[in-house]
Amino acid sequence: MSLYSDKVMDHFMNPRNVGEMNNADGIGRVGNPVCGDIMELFIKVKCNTIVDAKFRTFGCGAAIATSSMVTEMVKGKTIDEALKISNKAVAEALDGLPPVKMHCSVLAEDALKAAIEDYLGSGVKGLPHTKTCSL
Amino acid sequence: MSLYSDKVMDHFMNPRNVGEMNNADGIGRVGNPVCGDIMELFIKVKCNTIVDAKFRTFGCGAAIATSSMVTEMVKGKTIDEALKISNKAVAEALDGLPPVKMHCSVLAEDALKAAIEDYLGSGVKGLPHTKTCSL
Amino acid sequence: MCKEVYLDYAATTPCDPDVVKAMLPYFNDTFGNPSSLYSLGQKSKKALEGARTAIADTLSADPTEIIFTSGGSESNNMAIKGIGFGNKDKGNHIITTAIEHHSIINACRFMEKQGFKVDYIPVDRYGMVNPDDVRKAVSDNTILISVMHANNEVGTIQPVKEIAEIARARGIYMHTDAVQSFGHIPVDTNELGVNLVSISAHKLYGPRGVGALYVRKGTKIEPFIHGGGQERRRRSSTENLAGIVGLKKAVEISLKSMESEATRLCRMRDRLTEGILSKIPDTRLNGHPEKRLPGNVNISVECIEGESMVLSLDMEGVACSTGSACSSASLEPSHVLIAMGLPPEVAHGSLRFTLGRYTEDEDIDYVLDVLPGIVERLRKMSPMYKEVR
Amino acid sequence: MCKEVYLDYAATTPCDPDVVKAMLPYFNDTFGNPSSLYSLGQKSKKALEGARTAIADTLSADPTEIIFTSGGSESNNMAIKGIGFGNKDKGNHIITTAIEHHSIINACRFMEKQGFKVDYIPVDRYGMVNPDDVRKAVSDNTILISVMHANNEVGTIQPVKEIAEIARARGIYMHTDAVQSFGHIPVDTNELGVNLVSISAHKLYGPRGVGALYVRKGTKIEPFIHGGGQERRRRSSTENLAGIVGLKKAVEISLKSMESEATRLCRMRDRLTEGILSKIPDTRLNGHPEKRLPGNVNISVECIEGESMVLSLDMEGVACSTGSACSSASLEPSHVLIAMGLPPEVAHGSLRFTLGRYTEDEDIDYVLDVLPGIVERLRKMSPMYKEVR
Ligand SMILES: Cc1ncc(COP(=O)(O)O)c(C=O)c1O
Ligand SMILES: Cc1ncc(COP(=O)(O)O)c(C=O)c1O
Repeated sequence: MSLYSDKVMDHFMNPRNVGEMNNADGIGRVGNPVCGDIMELFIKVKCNTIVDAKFRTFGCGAAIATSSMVTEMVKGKTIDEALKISNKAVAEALDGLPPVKMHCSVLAEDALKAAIEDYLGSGVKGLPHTKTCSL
Repeated sequence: MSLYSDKVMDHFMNPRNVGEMNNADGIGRVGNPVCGDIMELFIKVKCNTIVDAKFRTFGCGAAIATSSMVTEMVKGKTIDEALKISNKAVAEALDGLPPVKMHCSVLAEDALKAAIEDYLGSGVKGLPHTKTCSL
Repeated sequence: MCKEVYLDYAATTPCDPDVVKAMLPYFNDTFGNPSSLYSLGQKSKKALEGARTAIADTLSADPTEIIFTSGGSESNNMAIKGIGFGNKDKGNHIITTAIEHHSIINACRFMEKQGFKVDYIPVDRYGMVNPDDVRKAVSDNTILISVMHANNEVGTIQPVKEIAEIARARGIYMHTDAVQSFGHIPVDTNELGVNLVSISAHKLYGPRGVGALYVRKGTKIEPFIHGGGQERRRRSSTENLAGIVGLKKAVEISLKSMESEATRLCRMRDRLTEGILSKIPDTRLNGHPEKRLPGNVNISVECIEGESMVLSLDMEGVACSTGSACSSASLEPSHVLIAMGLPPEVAHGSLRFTLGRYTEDEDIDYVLDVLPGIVERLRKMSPMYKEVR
Repeated sequence: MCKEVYLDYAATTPCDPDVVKAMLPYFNDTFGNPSSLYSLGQKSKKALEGARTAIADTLSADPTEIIFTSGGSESNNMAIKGIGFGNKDKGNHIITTAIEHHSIINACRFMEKQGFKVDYIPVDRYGMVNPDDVRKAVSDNTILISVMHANNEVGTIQPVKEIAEIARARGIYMHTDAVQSFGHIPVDTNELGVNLVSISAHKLYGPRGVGALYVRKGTKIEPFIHGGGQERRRRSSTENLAGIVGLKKAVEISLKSMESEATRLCRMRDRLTEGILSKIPDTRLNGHPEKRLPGNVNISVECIEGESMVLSLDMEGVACSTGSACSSASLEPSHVLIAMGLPPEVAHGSLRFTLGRYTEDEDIDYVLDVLPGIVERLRKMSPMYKEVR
């Protein structure tokens, strides 16, 4: 019997894509330690496609699982497709979250958006990025 | 297990001296049907001594038991002795009463006093009585 | 004592053995706190929510509308005080009846001391509330109407549905105390059209100390027990899971055979009533002749007092009560019988037999056998009886 | 899961098997309503009063001073609201502390809405209230001071006796929430000099849904649950006799071995604390190093969040909590840790292990074995940890 779905527990206990990314194309950092959640999302972009993603999270089980899930979901997606990933989609991919934990999925969506914004250059601490792609 | 002592239950189930007395020397009637208690006490007096007593009671177990007990207690007592019977004495003779039922013993004392007053002529519905005794 | 005949099911019922069995695992096996994050706690939480859903279903309610409490009295206090304190910006007028259980009446008296106005609607000689009297009492300040579903003393079933319509039309919250009816006759929140319903486990073969308050979605209510925020922040305290599971089991058992059991009880009830009225002179039935609970027989025996009958019956092994169980240790005659217009001395002479799951025909025979002698004995002692005859 | 280590005894305890055994006869054998006049009811009444006397004795109280309730939350609500509403002619000021259980704090917040003024006295870094702060807060309007005996989150034992002296000197009622201390360390109403004490059965191996409020003779208190007048008119509702007998048995068992058990727990508690602090860097003990409950270990682990530790420990079979059990499903960091001055992010990383009757040395070893790996794993994921190191 668990607070969370098996999928959440799997992503919490065996999170995918944990860690820093040295030469990330976009970094999103959202949340606030005061509220008990910080999420850092790193993306590597090639030809408008997210080819790799990593995360580091300070937070509850749901925060860690949604971080892990969102990094899995974005890989291989174009920026446009990635921007369409909603918090609901993340939660659904995890077979749902308890109502009080839905804000964690919002955080994951926000982290992804922040990383993409950073990549697109509108972020403040972004590195210079290629916005058009010539294969 | 009972609400009352064995003695109360005995006097309730096997009350002594129940009934009317045809030629009573004193009758005391106290209580009020609205409150759930009416006690009627009859005494027969000879030479200043209560030679017989009877009662009729509408009331709870304690009311019936104290009525029964007080009729037993007065028999053979002089008027002066009978006037000294307190409600506490009646309750004690019954091995005690629950606190909420102490008013029943007060009622018994009152009924006795009323019967004696009636006998002594200060009662309103009293018959003519002999107040001095010549053996 | 050879024979034991329990006829005070309205005071409390024995736990069904299956209820006890259902509760046992929750004392020291599945004992985790349902608010805890770990598996043991979540296992408890699942049992808790399962019970909530099962009970909600029987009331045509949503699980989120069920708040578990410590019993009927708490549920009633929560309804009156929770609606009162929670809606005092809207008004300060509460309507209830003269025949409610003391947990309603005394909660209302308390609210009067806090500045609320309360009307206690009278009843007719059968203990029935007239919806028109409620309609007339309603004002723009009225925030709550509370009318019990079935009376605990005389068993009269009230026109709750009609009164709820009056409430709904005026946007007033409607509460009903269904402690005596739930599990015995149908209680459907939609059919009745009420916002709040009180129930108590120990009136339907569940454990004492457990109950529930149904609170319709959208009803604004202040919590009664404030604290850690259990029960969706509406009733705090570590959940009495064993008790709640017991309530669920009790409800399941009762509902399964409710109709046939009601038929069985009505038959024995009527036989007891008719037997007493025909065998013992100067007796009368209190409460409504038809609109009454299946198991309730309330009789007035003139010229003798109730306690002395109860004690005498107890000596013969029969357990019953005089007036409400709660007030039987008090000295006041039943407020319900007085509200019905009985003279106090007759109210003092009332006997309540309430039949239940373990009542058999032979128990009725037995009472009809021993009661006449008891009445005769006590009447012989009574200074009032001769006067009457 | 191979190993099961329950270390959340402050959230709730399993019922002692002897407690369950003691309760069983009261479900469907001695099931009469104690208010009933007949023998079955009087038999229940005798058991009820026997339990009351036994519990009163352990508190150096008179049986008439014990009111049975549905648990700690109700007892606390009754203390705050009952004294408040019952004494508002004398004043409208209540003093409590910033670290009380939510059932005190939220009852006080409710009273603020009813026109009362409440001061929440701060604590020092060990979670300790300074009696001088209470003294300064007292005014002519103060009617009640409520300070918990031992804190449920960090275990700090408060100077209740000193504060009660301040209250007594000013004729102010003094309440203490002894839910976490009763049965574990001495609680004597005369020694503490208090007017009201809350206790709860399920914190000492008794059933959930049962508790008591001690109310010293002469204390003016408005009932909280109004109704039929049980508990000498101070707490209405059909008595939960099985539960009350369970509480009595639980108290008996706990009191018998209280001293030796406290010694045993203190030893294991200190071993667990020292083990964690020495094995895991960047951890600290919360609460008072000495004046704390025998079974309480509260640790902050920097840079990781509590729930993720609790879940990870659960996967290893260890049940513990982060902050108060009651608020662990909420999102706010513990109000107790914040009141002690912990930064919110550190408060979020707190772990509470509470040891009890079935805790063994090997359980401590096991936690010391699995916790370091869990912390390491989570810290590796944390964006904060590198920053700190
Ligand atoms: C109609 C009614 N309401 C409320 C109650 C109170 O229920 P409880 O004893 O569970 O508090 C009772 C019974 O005592 C009752 O008969
Ligand atoms: C200090 C304290 N007070 C009160 C309570 C509330 O007790 P209960 O859960 O029995 O209502 C608790 C536990 O939850 C507690 O730890």
